[in-house]
Amino acid sequence: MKKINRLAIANRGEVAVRIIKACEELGIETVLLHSEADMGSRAYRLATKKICIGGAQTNQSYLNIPANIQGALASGADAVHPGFGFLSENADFAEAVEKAGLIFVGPSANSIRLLGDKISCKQLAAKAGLPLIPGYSGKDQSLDCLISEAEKIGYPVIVKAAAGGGGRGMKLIKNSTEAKELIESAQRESLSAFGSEQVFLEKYLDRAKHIEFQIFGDSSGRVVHLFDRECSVQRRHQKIIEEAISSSLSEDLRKKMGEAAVSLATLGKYKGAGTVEFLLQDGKFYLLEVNTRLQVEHSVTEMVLGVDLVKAQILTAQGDFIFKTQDHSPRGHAIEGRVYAENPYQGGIPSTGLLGHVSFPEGPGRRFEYGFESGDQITSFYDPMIAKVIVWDESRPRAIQKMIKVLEGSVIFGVHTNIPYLIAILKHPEFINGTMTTRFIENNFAEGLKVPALAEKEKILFEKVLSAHKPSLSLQDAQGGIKTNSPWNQSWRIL
Amino acid sequence: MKKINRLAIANRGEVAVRIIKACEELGIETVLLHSEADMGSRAYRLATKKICIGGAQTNQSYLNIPANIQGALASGADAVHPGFGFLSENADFAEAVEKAGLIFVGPSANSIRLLGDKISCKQLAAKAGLPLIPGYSGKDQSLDCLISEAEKIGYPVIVKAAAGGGGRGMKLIKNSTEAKELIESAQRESLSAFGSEQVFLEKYLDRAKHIEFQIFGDSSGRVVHLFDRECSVQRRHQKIIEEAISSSLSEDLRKKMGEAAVSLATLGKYKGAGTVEFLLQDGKFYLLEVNTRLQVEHSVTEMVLGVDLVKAQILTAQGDFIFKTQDHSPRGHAIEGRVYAENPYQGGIPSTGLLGHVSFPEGPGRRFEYGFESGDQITSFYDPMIAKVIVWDESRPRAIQKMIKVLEGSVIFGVHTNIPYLIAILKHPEFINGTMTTRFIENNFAEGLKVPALAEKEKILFEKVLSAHKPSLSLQDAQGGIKTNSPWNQSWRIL
Amino acid sequence: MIEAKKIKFHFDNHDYEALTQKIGSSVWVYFQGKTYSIPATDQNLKSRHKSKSANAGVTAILSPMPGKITKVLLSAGQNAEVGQVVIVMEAMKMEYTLKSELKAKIKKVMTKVGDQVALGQILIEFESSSNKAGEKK
Amino acid sequence: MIEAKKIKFHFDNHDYEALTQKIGSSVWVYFQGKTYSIPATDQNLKSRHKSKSANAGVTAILSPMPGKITKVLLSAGQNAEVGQVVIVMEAMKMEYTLKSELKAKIKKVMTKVGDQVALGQILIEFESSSNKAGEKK
Repeated sequence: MKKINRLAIANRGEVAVRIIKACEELGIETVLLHSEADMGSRAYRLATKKICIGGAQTNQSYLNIPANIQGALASGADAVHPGFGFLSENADFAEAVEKAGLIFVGPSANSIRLLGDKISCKQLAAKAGLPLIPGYSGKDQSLDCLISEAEKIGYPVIVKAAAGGGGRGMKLIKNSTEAKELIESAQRESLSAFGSEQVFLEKYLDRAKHIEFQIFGDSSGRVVHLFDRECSVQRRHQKIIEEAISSSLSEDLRKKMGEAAVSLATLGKYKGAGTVEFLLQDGKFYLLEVNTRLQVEHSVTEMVLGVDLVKAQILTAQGDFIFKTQDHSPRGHAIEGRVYAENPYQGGIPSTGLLGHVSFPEGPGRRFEYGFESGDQITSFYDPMIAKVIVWDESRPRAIQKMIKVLEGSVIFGVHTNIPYLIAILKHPEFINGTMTTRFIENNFAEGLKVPALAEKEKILFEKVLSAHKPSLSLQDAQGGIKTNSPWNQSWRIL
Repeated sequence: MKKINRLAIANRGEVAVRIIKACEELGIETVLLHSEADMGSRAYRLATKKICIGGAQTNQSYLNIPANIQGALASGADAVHPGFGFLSENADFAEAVEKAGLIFVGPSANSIRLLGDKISCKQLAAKAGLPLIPGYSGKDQSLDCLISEAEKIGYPVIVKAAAGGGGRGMKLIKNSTEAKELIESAQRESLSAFGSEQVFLEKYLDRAKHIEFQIFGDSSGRVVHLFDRECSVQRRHQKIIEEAISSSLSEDLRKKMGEAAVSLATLGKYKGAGTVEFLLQDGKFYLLEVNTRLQVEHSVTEMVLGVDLVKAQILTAQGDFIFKTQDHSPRGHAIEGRVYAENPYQGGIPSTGLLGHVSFPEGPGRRFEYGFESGDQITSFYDPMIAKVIVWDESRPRAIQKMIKVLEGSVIFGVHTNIPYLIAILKHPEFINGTMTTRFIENNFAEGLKVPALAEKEKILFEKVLSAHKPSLSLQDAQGGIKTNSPWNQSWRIL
Repeated sequence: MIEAKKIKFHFDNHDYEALTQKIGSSVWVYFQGKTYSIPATDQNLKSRHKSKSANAGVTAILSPMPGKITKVLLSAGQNAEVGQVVIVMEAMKMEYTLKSELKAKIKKVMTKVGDQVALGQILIEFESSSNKAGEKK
Repeated sequence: MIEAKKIKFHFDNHDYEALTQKIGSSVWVYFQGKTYSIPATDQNLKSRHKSKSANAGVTAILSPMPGKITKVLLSAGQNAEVGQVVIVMEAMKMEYTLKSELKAKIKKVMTKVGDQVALGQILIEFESSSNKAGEKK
């Protein structure tokens, strides 16, 4: 019921830009709560105000609750948007924001605790009668106990961060010999990314699709769903390509899963935008988890449904917006490709550096969300996702075709990106048929991409390019970049 | 039934770019048939092939039928897309294309003659029982006859090019003293723009809204409509701001007008994308004209309906696409602003020059169509429209708000643009209420924009800017540019 | 072509940033949603100003834009009335009529039908002491 | 930062255009939908190559990316097995394990937990005559 005039953003990168754009359109000023490392970023340049809240390390800034609260208060903001990742699913943060007299753009701390914590969520889901994946989510977090529970479930088993999301703090344990190492690794990643090392175990479903439902709750307690997305294309449990709506659901299944999502969210008194994730295997669906925040892939839902979820979040936080599900039906098909700063020819190894020329080929039904521009540094401190490319078209085959063209027309100089990897995925028959499971990458791209042979015209071009920049330089094919351990090993030269 | 592999574009500027993007997504190569003046343009850079068909003057190139045909044939194209303007509504061109064994992406020459010629269109519409505006459309085109017919109709009267569109070759005659001059002027403009000096006369409706229906015919002869657009914001009969769908139609009126549009197009055996334009005054609608081509403002229909009209045109020309009207219903609201290279502080006088920095603030629900980039020349040879800015949002008020923000974030250096003018229109109460008529500009912006007074911070900025570029320069407020006759008269200096 | 530059300044306790670029003889500035163009060749402007002052008795119709002359309605020695159309020109596919803003005798017609003319080019010279002449309709 | 440049070339009767930009010691090229990066400092590469050849008996694990060392599992004097995890590091919020590719004795550990390390920085030196060592999992 209270109009937001100035909104603080406790985040960075492309989602911070996304929130700034929404605020601009709503006539709301923005305050970027940023780390020392993010003064060369698009969000920094676009925000009305910016406040540095700490060092580059996430625990000093983006995961630092008091620093964020203090920054928001100092800036005169009346609301805080947590974006995704970082503190977005941290109930203590939501609580601290409200205690400071500010509006938290998201669900209540209580809802986050109930649904965001993977373990309590499973308990609630069990009450609501949702099908669950067999697993262990007990309080005993000792290594011995976790290992013995994993044995009981039977390998392969997944270990996950209870407070996690986005594939971080998540490991697939294939056999007992790697159990100890991977559980410890998951605990460390979880602590670093979410500030808690609690994990749980689940039986690994080895031919499942990842299907999720966008849910939205208004302030009156009414929850609707805004249809589904499919995110089966994952690597190391990190989504790479997402689509709306899934091409794998029958109308009956869509109805049942949507109802399950809404009933769980309603039980959790959910407010704002959230996502209920499922695995679908052999026609049966299982609750995976609930993300109590905006999702990276919210854009595909926006494009097929004609909604603006970020504006809806903000308007709901003000108390003046209600989604009516009957107004919405999906139209056409949308695909999102996450652009990671990594080298696809070296198994996705992170790539950092100074960004040079960056350009995206705009056009009808294309959307580009990015946090960094020419002259900005991509550092190793944060998530490697530097941009999202989203396309919409009238059908899935046309959307795939468009996405390939759009990725081929996207230019990023200064860091390696997974764009060639995304294109290879989009051209794979399994993806085109829509039959991919969460093991699609493992089954088809385990080896990463091979550096393609250079055509004669490319050799001539490179020679010309090098002589233009500096005469008498030798040439190394570095589409695959410098080879990790021996940069001189696999070079070739024009003689 | 024949797959198009290479498509020639008999056009330039942003529509050529629009067609190239559609072809890229369909896997079709493009050939730009361009004039000598257009080698520094975005379409030139994006097209697969380019063929220079003549000099800068339109009659040597873009209006030269043999040169276009020859260019298309030489390039190995199997189809020709005429875009809008130029030869797009020229039946002889459509015929020449087909005779050369190429596919014409558009209606048949016969349909163009029946519907595109304003006079025969009126005759057909009368048969179909559509309400017509009183006027004269006889064969006697002598000045004496036209003046006496104008007297009979009673001033104000509009004189229009029979082969015209887009406001060219169209003049409003308010009284008998200006009749001769304006009729002759319309004839000259018509000859220059469309290659024919035939004109007709219509009673001027002085409080009408411009409402038009997008129609689409498939190769089987089935015609559907894809809802309506409102384009009441016009200056010199040239559209400036367009919206979809109109906020002025009751469901009943929308149904009746849509049916009228479809019945007329069906009678004309219409194939592909076209537009039936109406005037709406005091709850009654009158046929204005039919545009037998893609419309500049097709983009707003695409955004509210979730269709791609250019791809639909091409697919229809191949014989493999059918629009099913029942699949489509409008969603949200879209607005287009045409960016003209002109000085809004000097009554819209054309502005030409070398483009410097050009950038548009991309974001969700925003679309930018432009034909020229940094380093390109805007010349006086062609239409002053250099870009289109299109936004979509969930409601009309939100779309207006977004459009203002987006225009404020658009930067074009090197030529003056009407962006301040567009913003002023979007903020006008009559536009916000949706009550504007085709006289909106005349009633509210007859004087053009006044150069706003400079704030102290702007003066300080300008001083700093000038000293950065060259010390000891004096300063002239040139937001209004150089004053036409006396560039030194109205300058001011920092002392 | 040189890229646009960012320029920062401080005023009244606030930091501001603008974008600027010199193109030909103008400096373009984008600041807070508005674009400005500032002539950067005052030398040139000053000299033209002076030469005009020196010939105060002569006024002219200058071309208000680059374009093509499509009609010249009066010739040297004829008198123009206030509001009378003297020149018709075409630019960007639109026709513009140039009317006389004063009652005066034409000294010289400096263009002809078909000419491509530049912005500011003298089209008609009057014999008159008035200093207002020629305005776009 | 200097803008990207267009480069034109002719091959097999076709004209081509590419986009290129030098950033640091690499030249980036965009051509026909693909992006390439080419090291532009062969002097540097050559000298490293030579120094490596000169010390063929020593191999090392280099950091495959910039990041933070979160675990060092072996110390100088210990033996690494093929496939054994030696270093764990974190970059861009993901954890990466560096395994030994050979059975060898560690000569020197040149990093410690908490270090921010650069791409190509030597982390572990082996005493061995093999020339393959350390690969990202």
